[in-house]
Amino acid sequence: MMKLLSQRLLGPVTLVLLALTFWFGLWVTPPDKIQGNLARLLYVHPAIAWVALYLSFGTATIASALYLWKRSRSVVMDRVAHCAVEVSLVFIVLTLITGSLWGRPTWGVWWAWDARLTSTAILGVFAVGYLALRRANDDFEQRARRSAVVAILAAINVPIIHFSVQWWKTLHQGASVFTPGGNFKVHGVMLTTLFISLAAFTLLFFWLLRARYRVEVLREERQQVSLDEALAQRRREGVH
Amino acid sequence: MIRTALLVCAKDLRIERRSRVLLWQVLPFGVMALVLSGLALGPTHAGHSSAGPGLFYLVMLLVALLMINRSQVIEGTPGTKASVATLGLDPAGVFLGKALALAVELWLTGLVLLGGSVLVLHTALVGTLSALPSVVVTLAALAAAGTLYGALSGGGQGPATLLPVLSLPAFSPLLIAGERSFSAALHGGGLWRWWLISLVALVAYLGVGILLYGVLEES
Amino acid sequence: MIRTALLVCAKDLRIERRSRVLLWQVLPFGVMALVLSGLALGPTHAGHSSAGPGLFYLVMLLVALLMINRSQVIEGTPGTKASVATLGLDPAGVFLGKALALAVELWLTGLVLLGGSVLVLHTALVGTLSALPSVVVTLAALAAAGTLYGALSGGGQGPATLLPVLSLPAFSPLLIAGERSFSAALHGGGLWRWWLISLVALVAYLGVGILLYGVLEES
Amino acid sequence: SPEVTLRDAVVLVGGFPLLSGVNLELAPSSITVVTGANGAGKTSLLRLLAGLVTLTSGEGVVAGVDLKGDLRELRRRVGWLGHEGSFYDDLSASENLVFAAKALERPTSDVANVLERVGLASRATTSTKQLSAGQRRRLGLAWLLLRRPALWLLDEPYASLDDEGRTFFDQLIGDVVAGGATVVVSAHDPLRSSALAPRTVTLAGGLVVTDRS
Amino acid sequence: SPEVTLRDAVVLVGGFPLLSGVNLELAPSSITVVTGANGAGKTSLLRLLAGLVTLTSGEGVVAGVDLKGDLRELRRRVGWLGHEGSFYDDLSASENLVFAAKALERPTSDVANVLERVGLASRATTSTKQLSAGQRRRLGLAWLLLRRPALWLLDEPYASLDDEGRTFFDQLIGDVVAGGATVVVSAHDPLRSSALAPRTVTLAGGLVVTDRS
Ligand code: HEM
Ligand SMILES: Nc1ncnc2c1ncn2[C@@H]1O[C@H](COP(=O)(O)OP(=O)(O)OP(=O)(O)O)[C@@H](O)[C@H]1O
Ligand SMILES: Nc1ncnc2c1ncn2[C@@H]1O[C@H](COP(=O)(O)OP(=O)(O)OP(=O)(O)O)[C@@H](O)[C@H]1O
Ligand SMILES: [Mg+2]
Ligand SMILES: [Mg+2]
Repeated sequence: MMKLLSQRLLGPVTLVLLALTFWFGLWVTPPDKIQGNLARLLYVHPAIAWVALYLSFGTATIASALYLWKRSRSVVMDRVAHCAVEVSLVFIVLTLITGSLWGRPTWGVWWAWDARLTSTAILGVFAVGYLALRRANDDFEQRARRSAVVAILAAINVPIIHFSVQWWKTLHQGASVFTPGGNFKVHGVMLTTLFISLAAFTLLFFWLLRARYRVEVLREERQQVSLDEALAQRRREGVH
Repeated sequence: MIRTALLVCAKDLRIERRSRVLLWQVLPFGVMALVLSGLALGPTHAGHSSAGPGLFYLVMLLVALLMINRSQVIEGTPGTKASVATLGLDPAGVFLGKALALAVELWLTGLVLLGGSVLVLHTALVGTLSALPSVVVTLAALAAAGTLYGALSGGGQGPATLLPVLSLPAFSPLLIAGERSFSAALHGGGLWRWWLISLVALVAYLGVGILLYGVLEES
Repeated sequence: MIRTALLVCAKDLRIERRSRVLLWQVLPFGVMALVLSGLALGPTHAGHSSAGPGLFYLVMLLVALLMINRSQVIEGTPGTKASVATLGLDPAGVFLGKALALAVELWLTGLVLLGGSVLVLHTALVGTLSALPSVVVTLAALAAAGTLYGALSGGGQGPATLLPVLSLPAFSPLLIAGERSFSAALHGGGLWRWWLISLVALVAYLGVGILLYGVLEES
Repeated sequence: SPEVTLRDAVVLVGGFPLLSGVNLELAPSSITVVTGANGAGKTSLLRLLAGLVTLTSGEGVVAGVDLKGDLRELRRRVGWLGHEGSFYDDLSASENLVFAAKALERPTSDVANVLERVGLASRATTSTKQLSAGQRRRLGLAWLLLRRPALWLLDEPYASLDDEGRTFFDQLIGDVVAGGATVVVSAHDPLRSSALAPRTVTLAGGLVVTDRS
Repeated sequence: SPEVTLRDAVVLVGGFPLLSGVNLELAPSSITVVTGANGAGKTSLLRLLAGLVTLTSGEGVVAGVDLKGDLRELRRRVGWLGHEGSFYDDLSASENLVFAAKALERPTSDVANVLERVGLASRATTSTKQLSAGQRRRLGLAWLLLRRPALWLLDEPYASLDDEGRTFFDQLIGDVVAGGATVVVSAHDPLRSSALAPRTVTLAGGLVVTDRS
């Protein structure tokens, strides 16, 4: 019952929250003192980035780990991991875009050699590699295992990459929202909006994930049909 | 595990010694790449040694890619893979063995290229020597990671077609760390934290490899 | 000759399209190499665009080396070589065809990498565009030289494998010329002189190839 | 219990069914000849039994190992002789066997007399690249002689063996089966030695079509 | 004048004599079966005749070309079928043949019916990597059918061909020889078709030891 309800509601709620985010972000909140209207990107970019790095990659990694663990090995885990990485690639690209859009006016360049930027880009390449690997292997078992290992390697790399480029001189925003001790540097309605946006994009992620998952299932069903077709044909090769 | 590792490592190194690929192809290639990158940067940069470490690792990365590919190729035809599979070697051992062999080759190449960069890119000799330990660790990490990614990218379509796209993002932090600690060794500065990154990476990859290499080979 | 050239070129390109090596191996490698060399050179250099042309050609060179190797590999097993040899293709045509295919691949990669260097290394867009013709010619020359070098070193064991070293003098002038005319395009200056060098080199290599490729294949 | 049991075994590679539903039971210490037209699925069947490809659907138990289970364990129990060489090309004949012996923790002293048995003593130090087609086949047999597996899977063993080699092969598998091992051979021509009365399974279109003892 | 003439032909590779002084004369439009123990030198002999290895000492004229002369010219006149595949693995069966046809300036329309003749019509679009051993052999034959060379050099053509394939092969070389071409086959078992009365040359240690018609 609850499950059904949540499935029903996921879409609508996401849409409502997104709408809220944009309404608040564009009209309710005041323009920033220094950055002016640019600051409004604050309600999109960090949330997207959060989904891209932590939420989606986290999902993919956990699913992959669960696949590799014999006890919980199942097709579902493989599919979830696959879909999560695909969605995450989308969000990473969005992060890069919103980021560069923000960077051009604030830093004066589209791109800079900065810890977070670089690590985000590198993570993007990881996602691409993961998807490439899936295309290259057609044996299900092999594909599932290999891609699971890649996902986990990526997860291990995220911190390494992060630190290695951390210690570069950085000009990206430091933690200005989730600061240790929870004393936020952003205030009032801006903060609320920020949190709404976080919630909205988080839900959006799960919504997309579920949609993508369903497509995957349908695709596999269609494959099954064409498989029976292929089997019949192969058997016919026997009789002359 | 160790027995298998040594067996496999010995086998790989012997094959390499036979086929002379390291001596006649990889080394000249590396030196050439080094010299040319010196040229490519033009007189303005090639002069001052600050570019040295970066170029060194860039070339090492390239060499590593070639060697990783190679260390998969010498595993031979599908036929060979099949019958070796029936020997039931301990995968963890195989991983360690191949990684070790790769590391040895990378160390040799690295030594030569370091000499090269001292001569060609005028990197300070003393600094270079004091960078050796970090170079050793970084290259070892590169070897461990490379062996894993080699196994991952092999088997599919074509020989290790996927290797670069899979491995480069993982190599980049190694490259950065290596380059940083090398420059630190040259110009002084916080050498250790970079060294640490390489070390952590090395340990991480060895761990993952020992645990998961079997999963890759299995299918 | 032209017919053979087109036939061979089409064949090589089709195989490349099949095996997706360009897409999944060469391009990612190129992009990462660009990014990494940006990193490797450190903030000090990567910042100002003066390193741009040098890095671009450096990476293109490395990419070219991968592709040259590849364009020999796709000629296949000894068995394949044997039966293709019995087709009696005109060697000059084969040379042109393989060079053309290689050039096309290099052009594609170059285009992507130019875009990359504009984004990543902040090389001026206008200057980059005005550098295009010289880039095209230089890469073509690289392809021609590379095809020759590939055929030479394709022999496997024996003295032929020494050629990576010997080919150093072949590639370096191209690299320098390219880099010079690129920077010239960026900062203004005698663009044509360097352009001319690349052009001469291109013609020279094409000539040599057409005349001598047969001799190389012979044995 | 049978050494090999397959139920509706389907093997799918790249969307193409190499095997389209094989049912087969093989008794221990028996000789089976798998035959059929080119592309019928002989090699694929042997590869499945060797645990070199994964079962897409259906069930199978080979040498006591479930095909859905630990394939590495299965591979450890079978011996495989394929079309292509089955060893490191850059190593010499004896180096290859020494490698195998060490991996199997067999005394390396066996190597010399195994080479002797397959008639490669005079080529012990030649790199396997340079061996002739038949000699490579013989080296493959030598490799198996070191292993002495429980289940022998041989893909067209006669191909490029000379008369003497074929006779040797016949008596070899004779001994092997007498020793309790099971042998599955794919072949286009029947075994020559009348001593061996093999069961003959004919494949077509990835299916077993006839099955004579 | 004979199609093949060898006098004391010696072929050295890596210091090892693959052929140690072969004397041989083959009449035009004749069928010759070269046989002998593994490692006797059959493949090496065929490779010499195909101009794929150079003559170290002795003389030889093949298809009117001196072996010390322009080997490329010789290669153009012979057709070669080796152990390993003889085509681009990444291309499909028909793509390979289309390539050959274009190179030989034959109409590409031939390709379809050549594939039909060797029984690969149903695999025309499969990449050759994925073909079975026998199918690869058949593709090799198709390649030769397009070429229709003057001198056919076939290394163990029977290997991994099924019955139907072997019968096809026999009648094929029957036609070829009737058409005036010369055929040299290396084999371990005699040709099956009694219609062909081949001359049988036996090699041992890189020498011709017996020669029966
Ligand atoms: C291409 C350029 C950019 C990329 C790839 C990028 C990437 C990211 C990533 C990955 C995060 C999440 C980090 C985390 O939560 O740990 C993030 C957060 C954030 N970014 Fe960016 N960013 C870019 C440009 C910018 C610019 C130009 C600004 C503003 C001047 C900006 C402001 C922020 C802020 C305020 C956060 C939230 C910080 C926090 O509280 O963690 N970003 N960005
Ligand atoms: N991707 C694919 N598309 C189409 N057909 C394929 C594909 N992969 C494999 N095949 C076919 O599957 C079959 C493989 O069969 P297998 O190699 O087992 O034959 P075989 O019985 O060993 O034949 P041979 O006697 O020639 O060795 C071949 O017919 C091959 O053409
Ligand atoms: N470098 C080398 N050192 C020692 N022996 C060599 C070397 N190169 C080739 N040989 C030998 O030369 C012979 C090559 O003969 P070839 O391949 O022509 O035999 P074949 O008659 O075709 O045998 P098969 O019937 O097995 O095909 C083999 O005996 C091989 O061992
Ligand atoms: Mg077969
Ligand atoms: Mg032979």
